[in-house]
Amino acid sequence: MYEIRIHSRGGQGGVTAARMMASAAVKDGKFATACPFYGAERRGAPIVSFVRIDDAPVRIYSQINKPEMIVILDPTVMDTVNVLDGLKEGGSIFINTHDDVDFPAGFKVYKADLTGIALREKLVVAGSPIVNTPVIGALAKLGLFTRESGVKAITETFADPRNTAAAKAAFEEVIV
Amino acid sequence: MYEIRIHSRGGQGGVTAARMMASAAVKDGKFATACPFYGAERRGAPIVSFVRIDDAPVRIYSQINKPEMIVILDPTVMDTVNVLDGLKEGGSIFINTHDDVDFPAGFKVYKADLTGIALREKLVVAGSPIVNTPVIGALAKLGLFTRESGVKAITETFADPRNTAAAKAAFEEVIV
Amino acid sequence: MTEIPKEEMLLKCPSTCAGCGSLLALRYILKAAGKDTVLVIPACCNSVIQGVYPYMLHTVPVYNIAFAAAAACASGMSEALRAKGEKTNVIVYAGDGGTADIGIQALSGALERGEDFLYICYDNEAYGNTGMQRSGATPLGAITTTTPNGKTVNKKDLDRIVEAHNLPYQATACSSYPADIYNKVKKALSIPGPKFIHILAPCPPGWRIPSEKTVEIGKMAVKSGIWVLWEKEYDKFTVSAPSRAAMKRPVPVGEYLKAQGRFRKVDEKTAAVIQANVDKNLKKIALEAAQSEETE
Amino acid sequence: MTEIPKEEMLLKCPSTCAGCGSLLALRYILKAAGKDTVLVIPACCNSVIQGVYPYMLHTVPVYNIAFAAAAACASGMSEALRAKGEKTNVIVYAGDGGTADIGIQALSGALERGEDFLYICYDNEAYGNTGMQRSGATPLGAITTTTPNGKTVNKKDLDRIVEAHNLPYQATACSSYPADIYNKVKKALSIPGPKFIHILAPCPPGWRIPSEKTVEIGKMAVKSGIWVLWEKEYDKFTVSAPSRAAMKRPVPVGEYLKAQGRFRKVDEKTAAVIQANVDKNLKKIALEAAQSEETE
Amino acid sequence: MSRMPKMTISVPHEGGAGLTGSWRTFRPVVDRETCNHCGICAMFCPDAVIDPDTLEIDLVYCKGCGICSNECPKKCIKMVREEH
Amino acid sequence: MSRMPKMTISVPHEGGAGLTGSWRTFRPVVDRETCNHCGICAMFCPDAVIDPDTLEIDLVYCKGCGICSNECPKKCIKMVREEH
Amino acid sequence: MSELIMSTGNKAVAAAVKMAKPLVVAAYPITPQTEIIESIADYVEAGDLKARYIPVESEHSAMTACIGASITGVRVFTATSSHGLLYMHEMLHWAAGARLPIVMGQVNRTLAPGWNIWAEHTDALSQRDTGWLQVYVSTVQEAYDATLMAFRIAEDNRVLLPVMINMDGFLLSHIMQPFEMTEPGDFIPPLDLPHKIDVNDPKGYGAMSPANVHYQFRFDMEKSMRASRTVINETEAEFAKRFGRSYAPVEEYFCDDADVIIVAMGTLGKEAEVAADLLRKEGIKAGVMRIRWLRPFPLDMNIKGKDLVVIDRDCSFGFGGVVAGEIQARYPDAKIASVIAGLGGQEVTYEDMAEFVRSRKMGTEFWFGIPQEEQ
Amino acid sequence: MSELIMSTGNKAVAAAVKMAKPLVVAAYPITPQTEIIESIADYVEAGDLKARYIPVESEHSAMTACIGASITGVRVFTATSSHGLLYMHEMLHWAAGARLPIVMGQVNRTLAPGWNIWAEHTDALSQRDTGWLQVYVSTVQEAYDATLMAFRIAEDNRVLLPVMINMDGFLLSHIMQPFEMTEPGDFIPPLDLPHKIDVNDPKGYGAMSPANVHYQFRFDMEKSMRASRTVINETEAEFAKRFGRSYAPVEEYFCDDADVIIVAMGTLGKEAEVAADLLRKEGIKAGVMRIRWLRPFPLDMNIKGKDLVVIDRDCSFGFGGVVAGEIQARYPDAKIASVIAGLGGQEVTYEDMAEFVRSRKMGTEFWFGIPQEEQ
Ligand SMILES: Cc1ncc(C[n+]2csc(CCOP(=O)(O)OP(=O)(O)O)c2C)c(N)n1
Ligand SMILES: Cc1ncc(C[n+]2csc(CCOP(=O)(O)OP(=O)(O)O)c2C)c(N)n1
Ligand code: SF4
Ligand code: SF4
Ligand code: SF4
Ligand code: SF4
Repeated sequence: MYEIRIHSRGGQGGVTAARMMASAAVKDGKFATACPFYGAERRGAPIVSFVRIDDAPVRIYSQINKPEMIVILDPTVMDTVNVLDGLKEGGSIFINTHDDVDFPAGFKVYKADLTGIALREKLVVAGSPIVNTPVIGALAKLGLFTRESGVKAITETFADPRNTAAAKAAFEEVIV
Repeated sequence: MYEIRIHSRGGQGGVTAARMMASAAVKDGKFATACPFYGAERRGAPIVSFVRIDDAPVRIYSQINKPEMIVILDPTVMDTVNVLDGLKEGGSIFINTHDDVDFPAGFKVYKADLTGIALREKLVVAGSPIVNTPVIGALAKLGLFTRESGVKAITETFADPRNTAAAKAAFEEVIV
Repeated sequence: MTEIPKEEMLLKCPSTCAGCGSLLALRYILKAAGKDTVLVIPACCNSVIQGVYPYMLHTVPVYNIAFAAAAACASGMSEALRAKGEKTNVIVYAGDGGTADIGIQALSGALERGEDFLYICYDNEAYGNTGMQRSGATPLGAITTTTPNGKTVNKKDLDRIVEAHNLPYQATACSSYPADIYNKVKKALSIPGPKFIHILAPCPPGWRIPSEKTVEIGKMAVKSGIWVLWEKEYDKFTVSAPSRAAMKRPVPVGEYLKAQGRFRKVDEKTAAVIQANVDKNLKKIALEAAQSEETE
Repeated sequence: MTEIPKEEMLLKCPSTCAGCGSLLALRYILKAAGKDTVLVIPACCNSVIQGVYPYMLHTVPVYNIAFAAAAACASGMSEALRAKGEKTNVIVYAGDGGTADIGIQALSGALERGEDFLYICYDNEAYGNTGMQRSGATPLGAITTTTPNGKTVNKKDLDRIVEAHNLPYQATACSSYPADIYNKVKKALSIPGPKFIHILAPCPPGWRIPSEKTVEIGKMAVKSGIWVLWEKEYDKFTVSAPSRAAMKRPVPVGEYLKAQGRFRKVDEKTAAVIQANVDKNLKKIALEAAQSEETE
Repeated sequence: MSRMPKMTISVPHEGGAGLTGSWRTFRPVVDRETCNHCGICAMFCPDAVIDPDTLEIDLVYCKGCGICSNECPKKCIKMVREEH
Repeated sequence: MSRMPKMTISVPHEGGAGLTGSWRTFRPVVDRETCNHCGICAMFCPDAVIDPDTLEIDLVYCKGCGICSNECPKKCIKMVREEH
Repeated sequence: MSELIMSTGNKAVAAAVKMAKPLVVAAYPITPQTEIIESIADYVEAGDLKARYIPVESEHSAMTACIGASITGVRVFTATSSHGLLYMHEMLHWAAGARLPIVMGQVNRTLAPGWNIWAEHTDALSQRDTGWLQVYVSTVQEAYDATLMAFRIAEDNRVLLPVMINMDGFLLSHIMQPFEMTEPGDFIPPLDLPHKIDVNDPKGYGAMSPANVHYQFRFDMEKSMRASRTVINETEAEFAKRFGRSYAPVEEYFCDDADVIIVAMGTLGKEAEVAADLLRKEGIKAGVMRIRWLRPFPLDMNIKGKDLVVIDRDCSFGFGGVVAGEIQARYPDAKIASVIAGLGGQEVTYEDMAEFVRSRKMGTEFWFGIPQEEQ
Repeated sequence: MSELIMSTGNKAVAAAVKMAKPLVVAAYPITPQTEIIESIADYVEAGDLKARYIPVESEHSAMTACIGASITGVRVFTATSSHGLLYMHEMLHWAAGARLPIVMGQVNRTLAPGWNIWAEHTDALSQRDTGWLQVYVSTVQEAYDATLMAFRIAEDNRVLLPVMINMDGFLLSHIMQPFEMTEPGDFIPPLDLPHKIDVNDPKGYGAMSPANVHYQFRFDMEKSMRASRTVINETEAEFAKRFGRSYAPVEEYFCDDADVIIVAMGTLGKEAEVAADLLRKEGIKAGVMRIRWLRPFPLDMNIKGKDLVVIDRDCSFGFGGVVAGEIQARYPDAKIASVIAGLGGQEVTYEDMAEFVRSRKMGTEFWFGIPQEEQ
């Protein structure tokens, strides 16, 4: 089983990202679940979501404490949240940033400037750049699911072609 | 244990009569309970109440099906209710009437015109003669409790001296 | 009045107390409603007096429901019937407690949603079925078993509360005016959406009056102006004939109070307050009627 | 306005959404109430935003209570405090759902009994805490998650419902007019018996407006006359200054509607109905104010 | 398969709340001489036990409330104490 | 004997609902030149994070709603996107 | 012994409340409980009880008003029955979760539909998870005594949970029995609520309580329930010492040498003694255990090796009798014949109970009054 | 197999309701259930479900409106959670007593005070006496399937009792899992309510019902509960035949050769399978029984000779875990270690559950997360 924890803020679409990730994996013939951790949080507050991908039906409902991968949709949450908590040795980190970010050794670190991509693709809703579709492209590059399934998962959710375009751009930007 | 069933109509004070009977017995050092059978009855509808008198605490709550005594406060209930139902052989009947009433053989029948007494004593409330205090006098005569205890039970309940006067009249009227 | 059908929709005889105003009213309600009607009845005298299983006295279906729940039950019933394309009248018949106190939430919700039903509150101004405790609709000064010295606050103004919901039809009535009841129920049932009729229903044991006086006392209520008959159809507000007559020269409310045992602890001061309330209300109603006529 | 104390009674920072009108209002309510106050809060945004155990942001005691229960809780609290001879303010702070829908029974009962407390309803016109479902107070045409095409019936007229209970003090307010809130709460708390203040509290996520617009939109509500600021002390009815100004020449309500995403499905016909409702209500209020002045 | 569950379902049945005439303390007695058949008694009888055509009173059910007597404009109904 | 039951009893504590400043996407920046100290921003800040005397904004808690900026009659508060 | 007074169960409860001097009573009428609150209203208006009587508009509000009053640290009381109790359900959970020592007189009555005002225990038993202590009484005297003790037990700082005094509708609420209206003196100490509201030390009550602590609050309730066993024993012992009447969580009647024991609550549990007398005359060694405290559940019933005939005046549909089930759960070795009897006010006499014993089939459930072939 | 859709538990329930085509839905929002009724409101306004959606002003009215609608003979649905469920309590009893086949989606959530929105079963379990059938589901697919089956079971004339589908708050209501949105076809026959209201054959419903008959109506409910065991089995078998997914009242996982069985409901019952896998790797022969239908209570659990570790996500204060208690009551020989865990959304992982098994003390009750010395 592959376990992923996503860090974002209320209103940024982290939950939808989780759903598309799981959906893409299912389209690849895997089993997957996506699961938000709901608190009494308001827009803007840090939240986490979980994705589990496996070859057999996923029967675990409790939270992910030892993820294989961490996805950081909003690097500012790192100010208040220890995003690496429990990340397995040798685990992966994907972060949405254009900066260089320092992480402790022992992890694989990937990055893409999803916000930049969203702005470039004009994927902006109510003044906020949308990062939850580009991240699907980026994660496809990391091999979490196939590119095709990722695209399908996006188009099922969003009709607007800018979403797939942004995902494509992210796919290309990530260096594996 | 001595079990008594009282037949009256809603609003006639049968329940209060039962309470005074039990109270008088208690004053004699006996144990007693009085217990109305409550239905969803309105003023004027036939109702029954129960009194049990014993030398030990009364532990029975179910209805009295085989009474030793029947008290009929309102003879008109006999039109619709079988008042003698379950009365033990040799049991007693007390009826408030000025008429002669025929009962099957095998019972001791006592009577007094409580309504007449009440009217004479001007014991009338809202147009209705009050029969539940005179009946205490009548039943004292039958030896259910002492006269003194009966009077006490009445005065505890009603301040108006017409009540005791009526009871006294009833005591005298009953022929044992 | 000749048009009121002779056929009774109640078999003999519900076990109301002798002289019950709520029963008198119900006779005429059912005559007006006819057979294509379902009655919804929350806990109240009318849930008890309808007969004991396996029998009932009503010749239309009666659905008994919990005390707080009448308007919600009627909502569900009406929506279901309408969804099935049936136009059966859904009529709630509830006491003042079940309407103004424990039932007001369900009522207010149903009115806001605009459910298609007629809610009739018969107001005996106390919890009759449990032996005359105070209700929100108990008037100032009235003795009940929970206000042994007389109620110290005013009667809840159910009509204005309901009126605030802007329903298409609303009326007051009194069991002493059966033809008025009949006409109002007929009118109400001809209008879609929520309708409300508030019927003053004198109650001998509760009001501590002899049973033969219910009709008379109801008329005194109207004649003194402590109870005003009116109806409101959309924005049109009309004072009904008996009250129009009464309002010209209302009899002093003191007479109404004195006729009833429940007001026996009302002192002069309270009586004056009651009279002042009545005067003020009559003024308000006259004004409203005048304004409504103007705008026509 | 200079008299409003600078001291904040809320620590930084309740977790309301950015730009929450209900929080802005609460700031001034607590300033007016002062330290000798207990807040009673039923389920609503304000039950969640107050901080997470073991902490809270309020510097007065806060008693959280079940959704339907605020007014009953305040009744018990007030009676107990008064029985002990304490004059602590008991203030309910409840949403429109907890007031006009599920809480109206308890409220109506408490008002009828004449309990000594202040009930404040902040009205964001939907169930904010559960994510913007329709409430009875949602206005005609507004989109919510349970009225995806816009609400088809009118906003429940909570104020008239409350007014029918004849309380000694009642007022409306809006979070965009903090001084008005402050003054009204002060006034209310100086009067014994039940008091009610109804505060329009714009809500960015619910109204689908940018968070910086809450104050502006609240003012638009007042200026268009869709929300009128007034107060009623016993029989004296006064339109408050901002609304007095606005009523002279109200801005078209269409502007108010257009500024909010929740009204985006309102067609011209519905817009006209809304405008007509506003016009009618303004007329009624003007009349009432005039009449009240007259009788003085 | 339409099995009716056993529950409190009642059917219309005269007398289903008992013979309420037995509650009576006073009985209405109409003076047929004076009666002008206005029908007001029948109109106001809560229990509808006065036949609207014949103005006969059904004593099996009449509770003896006295409203008919009280309301009769000709005062031709007397309430007489029941004697059993 | 006055044993306090374990239950949800909270005490006043700044930051008891988190450091809400972290929610911000835009930050209010006051142009102190233009500002005439009217205090309207402080009056309307729902979160009361503007000091009424100094008009300093407490960025630990300011949620960035933008009301201060919108209401400022001198338009001297700009909302600037947070850069982290 | 002071003089005996004839009183109904209802009036005895009201009299005990008068003695306990609550400062607030909030209640709503419902048959067959109404007499309790009418009596209290009388006391208050006559000045015999210096309390505020809040005539609320519903039972949900009755319990809520009690909660609001109680948290200010004053003693409170309410009374209800049947549908009134059900309508309070949400607030029953609340009162216990808020750790408020509210005392309630609860008259057991059947649930609608159809309407039925007679005795049944399902109303109270279906509240047995709410965190309330529940005692079931069987005589007017016991109703009085239990009400007095309830205040002391609920308010004990080791408990701080509400207490419900249950009494059978009409059978006990309306029966008149002689009882002694004992003056409690200082038997009930003044209430000292550790968490009462204090504007000088402002606290928040009942806000969001995170997943990593909430269960601890629930465990504290369970712990207090456990502690209440001790407090009940102490209180009943102290009561016996002061006033001469002794009670136990389970009242036993000739159980020591019994082969078969009737287990029941309320009036059935009392009348069962007459059945036992009858059976013993027939040579059957019968006894009676009358469960008084159902919450906390009694853990030291002495039933080893005996047949139990458990009479449930209730039913948890799709499971069976609640009391029989709980006894079996806590005494897995118990041999039980479960009888469901007395629902909806069904008449059950001591003779019927004797027959339950004679014809008992251990390990089965029997519905009294239902033909054998339908059982 | 048709395509798999990613969906939350809530949306799966709403989708099943759409398939079942009720004519009336009356419901009220509450976290974490709201998504169900929002989805249904969407269906209705979009014309995808031809039903009336009644946006009632409270849950008491939600259940009552369902009752009013149901008695006209139409299919009805509602959904709620936690305090919403408690506020319905009176009408839950009513719906069952009125024999109305109402179906409800119920999301299990903790009770206040303090407010806590996470999973716990006390809300639903404290309704277990109301006469409702209760099923607890553990996956999104099961939530969908159980909702479809619920209509058929409730409406079966041998049952005519309402059904509550329980699902863990957030854990299942908000998780997204792939599921198959099977078209039910004629799997749910049209509703034929034998006692529906008919103005041409007027009847009275729920009037005064005397003491000598009322208990018979209650026995009929109990009989129907018993009959529902058969109906459930038939329905689940038919469902399996038609759609290939099979369910049982109690789902077993490697129980045949197990020495120790974890018994739980809802998501814990599913995650327990992972614990069993883990334990088996350690050489402990563990299995899982996931109770699905708590009402009617399962009477044929195959637990002879095995240790049971029963996890209760609930507590009946002053008694203990409800599920453990009921199992012990119906299987007196059962050897049970009772664990109270997961209250108030307390996190319980498969590793925790494995540890419950390893460190089990048979015959005791253990509160997870509470220090040993306080237990
Ligand atoms: C929840 C609930 N609380 C209380 C009752 C008891 N109860 C039944 S009828 C009634 C009074 C009804 O009063 P009202 O609505 O005025 O009608 P009336 O009896 O006067 O006709 C009461 C308190 C009940 N059935 N259910
Ligand atoms: C009995 C009950 N039903 C439903 C809920 C869920 N609930 C909590 S807050 C809320 C909405 C509150 O709306 P409102 O009163 O308008 O306040 P707002 O959230 O908008 O501030 C709902 C539905 C609940 N807590 N209790
Ligand atoms: S108590 Fe009053 S309302 Fe009820 S039946 Fe009797 S007279 Fe009618
Ligand atoms: S949802 Fe609206 S009312 Fe609630 S905290 Fe957010 S802005 Fe305020
Ligand atoms: S006495 Fe009353 S019940 Fe009898 S006929 Fe006259 S009005 Fe009718
Ligand atoms: S942006 Fe909003 S929260 Fe921040 S200071 Fe301005 S008004 Fe206050």
